[in-house]
Amino acid sequence: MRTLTLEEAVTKIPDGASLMIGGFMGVGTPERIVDELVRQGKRELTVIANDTAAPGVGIGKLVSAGALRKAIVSHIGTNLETQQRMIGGKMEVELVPQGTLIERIRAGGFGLGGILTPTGVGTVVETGKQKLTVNGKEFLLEIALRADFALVGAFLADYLGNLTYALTGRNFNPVIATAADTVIVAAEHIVPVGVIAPDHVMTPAPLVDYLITNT
Amino acid sequence: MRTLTLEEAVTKIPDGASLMIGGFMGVGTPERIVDELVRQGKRELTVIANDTAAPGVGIGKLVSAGALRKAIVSHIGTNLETQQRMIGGKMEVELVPQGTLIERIRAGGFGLGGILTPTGVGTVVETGKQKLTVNGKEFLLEIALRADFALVGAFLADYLGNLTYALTGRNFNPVIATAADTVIVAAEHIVPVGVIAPDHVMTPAPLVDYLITNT
Amino acid sequence: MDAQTIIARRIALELREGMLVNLGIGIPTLVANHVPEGVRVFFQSENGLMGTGPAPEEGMQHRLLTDAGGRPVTALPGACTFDSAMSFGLIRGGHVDMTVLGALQVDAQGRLANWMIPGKMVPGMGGAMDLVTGARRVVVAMQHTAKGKPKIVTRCTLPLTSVRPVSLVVTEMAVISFADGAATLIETAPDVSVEQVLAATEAELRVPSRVTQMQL
Amino acid sequence: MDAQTIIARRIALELREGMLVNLGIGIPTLVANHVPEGVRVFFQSENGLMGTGPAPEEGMQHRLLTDAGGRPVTALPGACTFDSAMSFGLIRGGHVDMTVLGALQVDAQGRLANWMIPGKMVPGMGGAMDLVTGARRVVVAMQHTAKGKPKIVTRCTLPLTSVRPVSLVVTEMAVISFADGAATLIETAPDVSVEQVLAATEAELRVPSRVTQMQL
Repeated sequence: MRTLTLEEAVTKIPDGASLMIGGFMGVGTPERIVDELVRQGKRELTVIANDTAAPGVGIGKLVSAGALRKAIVSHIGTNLETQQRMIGGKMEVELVPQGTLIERIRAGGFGLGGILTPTGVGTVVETGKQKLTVNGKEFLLEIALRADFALVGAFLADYLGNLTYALTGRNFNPVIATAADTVIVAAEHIVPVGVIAPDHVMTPAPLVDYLITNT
Repeated sequence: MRTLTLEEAVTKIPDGASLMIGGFMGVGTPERIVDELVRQGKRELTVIANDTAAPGVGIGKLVSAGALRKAIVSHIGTNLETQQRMIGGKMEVELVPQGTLIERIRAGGFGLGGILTPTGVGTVVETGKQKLTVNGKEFLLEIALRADFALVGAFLADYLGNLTYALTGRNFNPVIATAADTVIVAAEHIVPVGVIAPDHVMTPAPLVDYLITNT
Repeated sequence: MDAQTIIARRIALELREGMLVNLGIGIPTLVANHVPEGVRVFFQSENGLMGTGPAPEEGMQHRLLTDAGGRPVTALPGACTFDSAMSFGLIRGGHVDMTVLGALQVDAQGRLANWMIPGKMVPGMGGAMDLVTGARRVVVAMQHTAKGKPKIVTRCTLPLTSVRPVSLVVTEMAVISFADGAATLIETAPDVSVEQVLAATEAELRVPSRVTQMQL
Repeated sequence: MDAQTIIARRIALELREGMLVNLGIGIPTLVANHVPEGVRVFFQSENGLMGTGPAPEEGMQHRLLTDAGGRPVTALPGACTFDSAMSFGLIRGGHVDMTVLGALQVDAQGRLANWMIPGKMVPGMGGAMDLVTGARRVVVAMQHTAKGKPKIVTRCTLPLTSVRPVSLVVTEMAVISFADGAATLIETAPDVSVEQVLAATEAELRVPSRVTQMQL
């Protein structure tokens, strides 16, 4: 793991990259990283996340900035701008059931090819997917999902990269931290090694590539 | 959730039941429950666990007592008695790679039909299993596993049933707590509600059916 | 009593001691205000919280303690938090005893459509498909009609949320059960007749010899 | 220097700053005693610990802090624990940079057999199949021969652990790389000749023009 300034870390993300971003309606999203992506004028990004939050909040800022080519999310109902851009053909949106999305990301991070879920069977979600029957019950095969970068919003980080999340800020964060080639973390507090008890670590240090300095 | 005495809880387990038991080489195994299963003379049990520990330790005691019809485990190398009983035809042993075993249990607890893993492809483990190709890579379809009972060894429990595990005592415990019809917990300490911080709970209370009293 | 209160109060009567319950956004949220005295339930919020309490007092909000709609909540003693994989493991794995959701349409077999109106409104399914597929009981909370048109229809014209039928539909007019596979009118609201319910419903309803009145 | 020390010291030279490393039971465990000065690696133990430290002093053991063999260990500052699903997610998902395991046989293509001898010994695969399939680099630590018979064979007669070839085999006689798909002799131990290695090896080995001596 290396520590970098916010600007240095975001500079590593090229236009066109795929990004997994933590957060649920903006809660737990690494807001500083989002702001810097907008400031650096990134373009053609693919975002994989729970939702696109709302205009002015979290991933909503990337939508408004026109930084996204595509969003793979479970919900856009709270961001009218995403819906308008989608309908206007300015942005592609792939809707995935929330439980399926998080399992696909976990599969990508955990070396699994995919998972069988009953969610979506018999609905438009099954279009183009393989159906398998296990013990007489039908399941969809949903395949693993990975990204170039994971942008993780943590509560505590130590200088090795061990992370914890607070309350409902956890959501997608620990899962995306397993499923990207490069993991970039913004933490509310950076603490000395040993401050986080071993049993309380939610993301083990070796998963983290870059920790953004708090200055 | 209800609290029960050790004897009452174990009385609920009939001969022939399938049991998932936490622990890794006996570490984290609810030893008291194992002892009571032996004392009550249970027979024809199927155990799903990481290993059969060693004679006199954890699940090893069930092996020695002749309580098991079958063990679905990843490793029996540390228990010569299991190997002898298996070779002698007194006990069936199904060996499953450790990472596959824990994912199959998780799938059972999380409502998934199964998972695709690269582990075992091209080995004897693939015998009789469906192989699927995802993005040009071969995977085995490993199907979900559930049990009648999960016997969980926790460190702290509160009176609602929220659980934590300590250090390497965690292992299979939180995963099996999701995958059985009835979840029975023995905890080293039972603490008042609110003592375990929300972010530190590893098994949410509603998963637990019975908590064994510490008397 | 207004329509929303009738619906929320009636659904609250379905709560049982120790249940794990997920409430959707909108009318379902109101159910939490009517939990019967002496019954303790756990409310789960799919963003990763179990043991959700009432809205915090002014000045006591925390931006990392919210419901699935992003609104500040409190956490009761014994609450716990978890990541989204665990949250949906609880949902899909049948650990959530009951979920209460809104609906755009419910068909004669109890199948629900609640996540999009093609060409018009595409909010996305969020967690709804997992909830309807995985929760032990699915209860729909909705107004009986929309702009005078029945929402309980013979066949959904909108995309389905799940092929799994819901257990119960509660409106301001009636309670309809799908427990045995067919839509059955089991209760009417005070001052609402069976005939009025039938007139406001497109799907064919089975009407038992005795239809009771909602006990609110 | 005895055989085990030669193997462990040579493998330790493969360690790089910041690596996440899983050590199997037996000779692999000894690698931890030879980490080069100034290099910090994380040792992962598949039973759910990262940041494993040396054996505890007498009286400082804790029965819930053990390695995968159930022996007491310590946890270094910055250590963390996790459940078995996470442990094997790290392994299968390619997050473990290097795993060191024992072997019964390795074939000419680098395929490993290390989990059973049919009819004789059936310990089970434990985590070995996941480790060999998922870790970024797989290093085998073993004696070159067993009872005078080569363990590096043309074709494994024992059941395979994985079809994925290992990266490196280190014995008390030689270092053999499978980096480019074929067994290549890259180093010999002090006082061991290329001819001696070839004589003790059944599989055909590629011998480059220059074979260096292990730097221990």
